Amino acid sequence: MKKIEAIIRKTKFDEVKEALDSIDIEWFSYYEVRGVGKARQERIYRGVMYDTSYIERTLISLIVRDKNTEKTVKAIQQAAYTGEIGDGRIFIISVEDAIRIRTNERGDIALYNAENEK
Amino acid sequence: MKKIEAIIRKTKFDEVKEALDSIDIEWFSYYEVRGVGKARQERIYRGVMYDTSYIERTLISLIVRDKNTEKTVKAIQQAAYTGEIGDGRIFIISVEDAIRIRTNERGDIALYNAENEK
Amino acid sequence: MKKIEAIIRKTKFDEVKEALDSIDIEWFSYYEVRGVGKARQERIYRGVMYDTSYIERTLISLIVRDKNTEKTVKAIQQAAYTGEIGDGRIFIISVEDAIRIRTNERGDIALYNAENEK
Amino acid sequence: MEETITGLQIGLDNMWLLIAGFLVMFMQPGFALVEAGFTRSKNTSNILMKNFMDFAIGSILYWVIGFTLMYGDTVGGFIGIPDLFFMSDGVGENYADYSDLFFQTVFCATAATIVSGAMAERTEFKAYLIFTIVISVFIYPISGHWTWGGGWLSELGFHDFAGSSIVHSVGAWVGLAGAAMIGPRIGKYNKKGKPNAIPGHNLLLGALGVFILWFGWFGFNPGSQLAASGVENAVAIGHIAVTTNLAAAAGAIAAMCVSWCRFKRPELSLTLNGALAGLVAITAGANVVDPVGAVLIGAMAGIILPFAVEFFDRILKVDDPVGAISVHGVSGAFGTLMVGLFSTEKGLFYGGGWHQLGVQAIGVLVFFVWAFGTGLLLFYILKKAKILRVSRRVEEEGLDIYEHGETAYN
Amino acid sequence: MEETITGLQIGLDNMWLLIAGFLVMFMQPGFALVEAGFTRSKNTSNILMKNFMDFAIGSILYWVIGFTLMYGDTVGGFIGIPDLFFMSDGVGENYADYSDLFFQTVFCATAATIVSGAMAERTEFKAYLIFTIVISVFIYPISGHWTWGGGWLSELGFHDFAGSSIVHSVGAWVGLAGAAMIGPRIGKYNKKGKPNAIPGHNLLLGALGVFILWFGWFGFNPGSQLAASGVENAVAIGHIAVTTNLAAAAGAIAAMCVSWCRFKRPELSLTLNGALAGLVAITAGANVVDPVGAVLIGAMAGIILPFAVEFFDRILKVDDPVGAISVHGVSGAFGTLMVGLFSTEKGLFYGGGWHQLGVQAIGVLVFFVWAFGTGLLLFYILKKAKILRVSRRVEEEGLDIYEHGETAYN
Amino acid sequence: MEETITGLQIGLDNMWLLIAGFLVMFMQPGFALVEAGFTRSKNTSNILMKNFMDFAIGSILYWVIGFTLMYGDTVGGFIGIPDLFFMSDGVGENYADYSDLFFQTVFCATAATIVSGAMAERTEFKAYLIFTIVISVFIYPISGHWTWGGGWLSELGFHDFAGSSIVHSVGAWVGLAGAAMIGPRIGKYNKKGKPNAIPGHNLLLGALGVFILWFGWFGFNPGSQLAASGVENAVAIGHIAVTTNLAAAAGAIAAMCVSWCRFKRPELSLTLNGALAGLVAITAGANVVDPVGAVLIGAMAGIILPFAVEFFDRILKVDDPVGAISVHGVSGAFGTLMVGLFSTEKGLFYGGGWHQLGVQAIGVLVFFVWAFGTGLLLFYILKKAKILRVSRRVEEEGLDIYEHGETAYN
Ligand SMILES: Nc1ncnc2c1ncn2[C@@H]1O[C@H](COP(=O)(O)OP(=O)(O)O)[C@@H](O)[C@H]1O
Ligand SMILES: Nc1ncnc2c1ncn2[C@@H]1O[C@H](COP(=O)(O)OP(=O)(O)O)[C@@H](O)[C@H]1O
Ligand SMILES: Nc1ncnc2c1ncn2[C@@H]1O[C@H](COP(=O)(O)OP(=O)(O)O)[C@@H](O)[C@H]1O
Repeated sequence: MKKIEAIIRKTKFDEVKEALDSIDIEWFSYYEVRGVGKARQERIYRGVMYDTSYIERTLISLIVRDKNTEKTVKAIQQAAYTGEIGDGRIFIISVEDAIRIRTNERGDIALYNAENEK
Repeated sequence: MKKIEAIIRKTKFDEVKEALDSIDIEWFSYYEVRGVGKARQERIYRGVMYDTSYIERTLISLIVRDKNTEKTVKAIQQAAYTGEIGDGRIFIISVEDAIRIRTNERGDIALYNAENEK
Repeated sequence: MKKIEAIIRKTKFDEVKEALDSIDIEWFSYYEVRGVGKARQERIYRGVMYDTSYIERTLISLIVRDKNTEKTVKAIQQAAYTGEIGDGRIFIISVEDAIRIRTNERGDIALYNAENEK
Repeated sequence: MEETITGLQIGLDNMWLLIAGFLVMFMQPGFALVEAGFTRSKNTSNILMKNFMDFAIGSILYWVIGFTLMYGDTVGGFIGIPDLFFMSDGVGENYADYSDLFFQTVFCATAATIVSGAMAERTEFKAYLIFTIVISVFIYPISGHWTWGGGWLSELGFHDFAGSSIVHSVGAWVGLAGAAMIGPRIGKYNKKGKPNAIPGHNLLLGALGVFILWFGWFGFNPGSQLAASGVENAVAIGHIAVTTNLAAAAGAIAAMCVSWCRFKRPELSLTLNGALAGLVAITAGANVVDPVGAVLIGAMAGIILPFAVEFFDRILKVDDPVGAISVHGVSGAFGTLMVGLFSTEKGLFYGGGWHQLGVQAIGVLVFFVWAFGTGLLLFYILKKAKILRVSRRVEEEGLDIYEHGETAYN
Repeated sequence: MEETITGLQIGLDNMWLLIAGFLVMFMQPGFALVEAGFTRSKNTSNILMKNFMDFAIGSILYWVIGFTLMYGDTVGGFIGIPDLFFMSDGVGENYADYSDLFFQTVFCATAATIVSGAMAERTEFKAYLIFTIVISVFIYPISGHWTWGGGWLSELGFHDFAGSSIVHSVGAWVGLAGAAMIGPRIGKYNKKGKPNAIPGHNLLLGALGVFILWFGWFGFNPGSQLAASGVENAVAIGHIAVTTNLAAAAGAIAAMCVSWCRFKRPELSLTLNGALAGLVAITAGANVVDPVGAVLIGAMAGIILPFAVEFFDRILKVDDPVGAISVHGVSGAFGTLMVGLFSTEKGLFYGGGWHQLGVQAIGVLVFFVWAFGTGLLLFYILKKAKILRVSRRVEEEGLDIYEHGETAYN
Repeated sequence: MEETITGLQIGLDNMWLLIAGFLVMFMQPGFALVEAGFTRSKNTSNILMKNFMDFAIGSILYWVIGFTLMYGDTVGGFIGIPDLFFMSDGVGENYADYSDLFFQTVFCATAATIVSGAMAERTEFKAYLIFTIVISVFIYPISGHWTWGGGWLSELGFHDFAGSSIVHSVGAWVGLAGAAMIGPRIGKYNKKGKPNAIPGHNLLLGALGVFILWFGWFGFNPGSQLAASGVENAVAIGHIAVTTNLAAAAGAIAAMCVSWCRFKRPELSLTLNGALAGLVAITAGANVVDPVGAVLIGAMAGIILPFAVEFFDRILKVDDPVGAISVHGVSGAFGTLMVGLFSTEKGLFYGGGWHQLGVQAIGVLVFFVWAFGTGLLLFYILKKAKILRVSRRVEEEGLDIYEHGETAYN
């Protein structure tokens, strides 16, 4: 099992979601993070100009079976792509085990319906 | 050391917290995530009905020593259980090292008081 | 590649950011988490005193190349340090792969400009 | 010319009544903000909906029947003869009949809205609609008739100038019956029966609401003079504005001091409630107490408030999310009694003897028995009909999603 | 003494007009809150800025030229002779000229602000400034002259007491032209053309806004009587306050019932819109319909509203984020027509025959053609000049950051 | 009959004064929202608490002593003879004594509340209570006596109609002393002394606050005419309403243009401050300048504002989180001076010569010296007593938790 952590543009979220849907990845979690980096936004406040040091981004966290890792990464990468600076990154981390709370199933099987297949 | 990531119902948080407390796991972090999946909620807005594509959930993130992994998982699984669709999942990820900022201790010892024992 | 997860005091964020900047770590993500633990804050509400069971903290998530791990940890530890209870913890998790969405580069190279060096 | 002058006097008084009525109407968002601010964000749509509907339904029903039930020709001092769908382009001595209807309507809506605060976060929306109807056409107009309608209590000499008891206590005692009947919110009491704090989600909005109420109260109290022309009325409404303001200020300061002494910190939520307690308490006697009396009444109301809140919370274990019972019920009753002590005309402290105090006590009791009694009956029926309380799941996940399909914050 | 009495009468009427004007001015934050609450948080600064600027610019320009264009001596019933930078310490029969200017100014600002709601979340700030100017100095004053300025429509006997058509519809039809021309927000319609819900970010603030508007409407309608002295005026403004309140209440209840029937849940956002629909609808006839008529007009407006919203959303596919077109346009036109039926003097239902209804229909049509026509032209030019709509990126990431450099929430 | 007519006139003027007073009272939530919105969420409870307490304490103390100190029989033009616990059911020529007390009370509270804005986010709550007391019973009533109390400045012919200097500047100069003495917030200046932006947490609420203030200002300025009956007063208050509104509008537009030129973007926070600057500036001369003068004064105030903000921020390095010093102090002084130029009676531009300008300049100076001087002394003592500023930790983690034990948002 792999955990895929994708930090993407907020505005690309809907497209990524659709892309995941179309490869039968229907389960994932996401939350807002702030990305610090070179991409900045100029702001003003009561006459003081400043750069935000951060940009709001969406982090998608998703655990998939090993065999689905590549296609998931590819789907996200393509959907989140704009070509401009600030498209974000995807990280892959190894997961040891998964438990589905409702059934107490463990291992790959806990992800099955998460990927909607046998 | 293992990182346990449990995605649970928001309404089950208090019970899970108590369960962890009762097995002497007194340190953890949590935050709100949005879970995309099959469980949906019907909403209306100014006459347009729609399904929320997400449900708000709580993600508990918790690093424990290896020997405590199983009992922690069990405690969470039992406390977060309702039997209805949408109970959530628990993931286990291996952690290489831990540092306690205040003492600069590293390794298992950095988690000791986190698990309140010798 | 390692993922460094540092849970620090909210008020120390600016200093940690500067410290990371000074060792050329210019890319990271962060978000607010709530830390449950021994450190509590006393509150009152309409005449009922209570302890918050949580304290708001900032979680910094940062993926670095292996060789930069130690210096990053050190920088965070020093900048986030106050010596009082509640300074937080740093966790290190192994990362298998990284993809930069804009270029589709993989591996260490996807982190390069993230660490601003050749 | 005589006529022109009468026209001017009526014009003036009528305008005063209407403007005061507008201010009282504006208390509705004040109540809505206080309630929404002092509860959790998952129930905000529900609370707004309730506040909207009690004003809307109250406005219609009070016009349909409530108004004449309260102010119609009396039947033995107990009830007015109702006259459906009030319509009259007539004019009284001081103001148009429609202005009167409008002014009384917004008072009725105030009583109804108080109830909802005490029962927030767990009541079914349907039940809420039903009890709003009952209050608007039955509970409030009838006891209102006993006093303002010229009924038996007013015959006794009972003095409740702008409605400490008639409006505020009535609402609160119905709310007490409701909150007791429906039981506490899930999680309010731990296994040992100790109350937990369930902090409101937005005290800023709560504070804005209290400021709006304070502002609106200048319609509520000075407006209840029902006239502004002539030296006497001019002095009276100035007097009432001052006593109202001083009592509110004293209530806020006193409640702050209590919280500072007891909890070592000046607490915002109690201070806000303290200002309201002062306002409610002065309402009965605003025109007959002097500024010193007003400050004392306000301050005492502010001191009593935290203890009242605790009493209901810890001893009676009645869960009142916004403190409506203490603020409107206890303070209302207290303020009504204080008229017996501080009235510069008939109060005990001003040499007026015990009589007025006795009458006030009777009034307080009567309103409690009436409102709490009818309230209990009403909520008992709703409970038996199983439409009083939402299911566990709805309560836990929030009324907004299940009852209204709409969350307030997106 | 004669003189003193005249002084009193003018003092009274003048004061009424000013206070009513203050209340109408206070509708501005009401509009701002409704708009901001019903849209997404990334555009909040932009919406506030727009609302601020339309009031500021409108205030200046209406003084510079709009006022005299609307109320100056008529040129054939079509336009007033303008007189730049209005200045007059004179006094009319009831009030000072400056009070008149002030009262009319706040009405003009209302019309301008309605447009912005319909075009929210995608319009360039510059374009917004331009059309605010055009509305304040051209569209609103001219059609206003036809009626309130004593022009040809008023000659016909067209009755629009406080501006259901003159103010609200005009704003809404210009908004309709704008919303149609600018196109829907990105993501509003899916590939199959089905509308998606884009929920507002803070319904609590939306509800507060509606309450404020409801409150301000007591300046808008009763104030439009333009006098408060004398029995007749006293009765009139009391009457108007009652009809206004009842129609709003009925609108809210009706819209809630519709949403309950159709979606199985009483919906907050529709209920809020329903109250506004009732208010807009009663505005034309508040002084000539009786309470029963008011309740019926309000209720029908509340029933029509959800269907109007759907009609624009699904059939015409005009994306109106806050429902301004339905609330102000459809309800305004509907309310104007209803005068022909429910006017107790000349309405069809009260034996007045078909004449008034015909005149009202003409008026409704005239305002539609005028406002929608000039609006189309205006927005067509802005579109060709490529300053109507922000770029895709700005719209996606929010107007606050790119247009104003400032987010509302930090 | 003579008497009835007097009664009507008093009734009318008295009512006007009270309603104006209510509107001024309603400025309190306006101030609270502006302050809370322009600061960080961790200090929101503290700010609300401060605003509540300054109104409550001010209300009580101004009644106890401040009122008579300001308006009592003069001692050499410098101070009124105080008369504790003001109580009088008398009536003056136009209004009841209590109405007068009420109206003056809400003005006093305005002065006190301005100070808190300049010192927000780092002042101990105790210190805040102390300086509220000192301002309400000492600083404001004494300098107020010099002008409105009939003291020496008014003898000189100093014109400050509704308090640009007397109320606003006084509050702001005390605030300047306080902000200078307490030092900037942690993180406001970087190591090189360059100011950082610390954006307010909720500009929507800030904007709502500004709208409320704008609304309340129609009580502040027109109400200061202190009468509404008779043609003369009717014209005057209409005039004042118009000049007030135009100046505010011009201030908002001017500030927007400045920010657009300098930062390439029309900025909300500056625009909001610009409207307030226009309002403060017109307050001194609202009754003696004509609409053109009002627009010019407002516009200039709006232009000066951003530079004033920068001056304090960058040059003097005084950290004023909400811009209170610029908005109330600089604009107030500026507006007071402008009376010398734009007064249609005595202004330089209208052929009145230099005299009035000179007197205005003296007044501006006197108020600066008095308020800044006493302010410095006051805050010096508080600083030495070590109760002025909270500890580093409290400031960093937020005053809400440590000072009040209660966060605003949960
Ligand atoms: N090493 C990293 N650790 C954590 N987050 C990162 C890292 N590198 C990038 N990010 C996240 O990704 C976002 C930026 O992607 P970015 O580097 O701007 O894209 P691009 O590759 O197009 O330059 C940042 O805002 C940050 O949130
Ligand atoms: N593979 C996954 N990766 C990330 N989050 C997941 C994954 N599977 C489930 N979740 C999270 O868990 C929640 C759903 O659990 P769910 O599958 O509904 O429980 P059940 O097993 O009872 O069907 C989702 O809302 C999502 O937040
Ligand atoms: N084992 C853990 N798993 C997850 N989060 C933890 C863990 N231990 C500590 N934390 C986080 O770190 C914060 C506390 O650090 P803390 O233990 O108080 O510092 P100290 O070492 O100075 O006592 C907690 O609030 C929690 O958010």
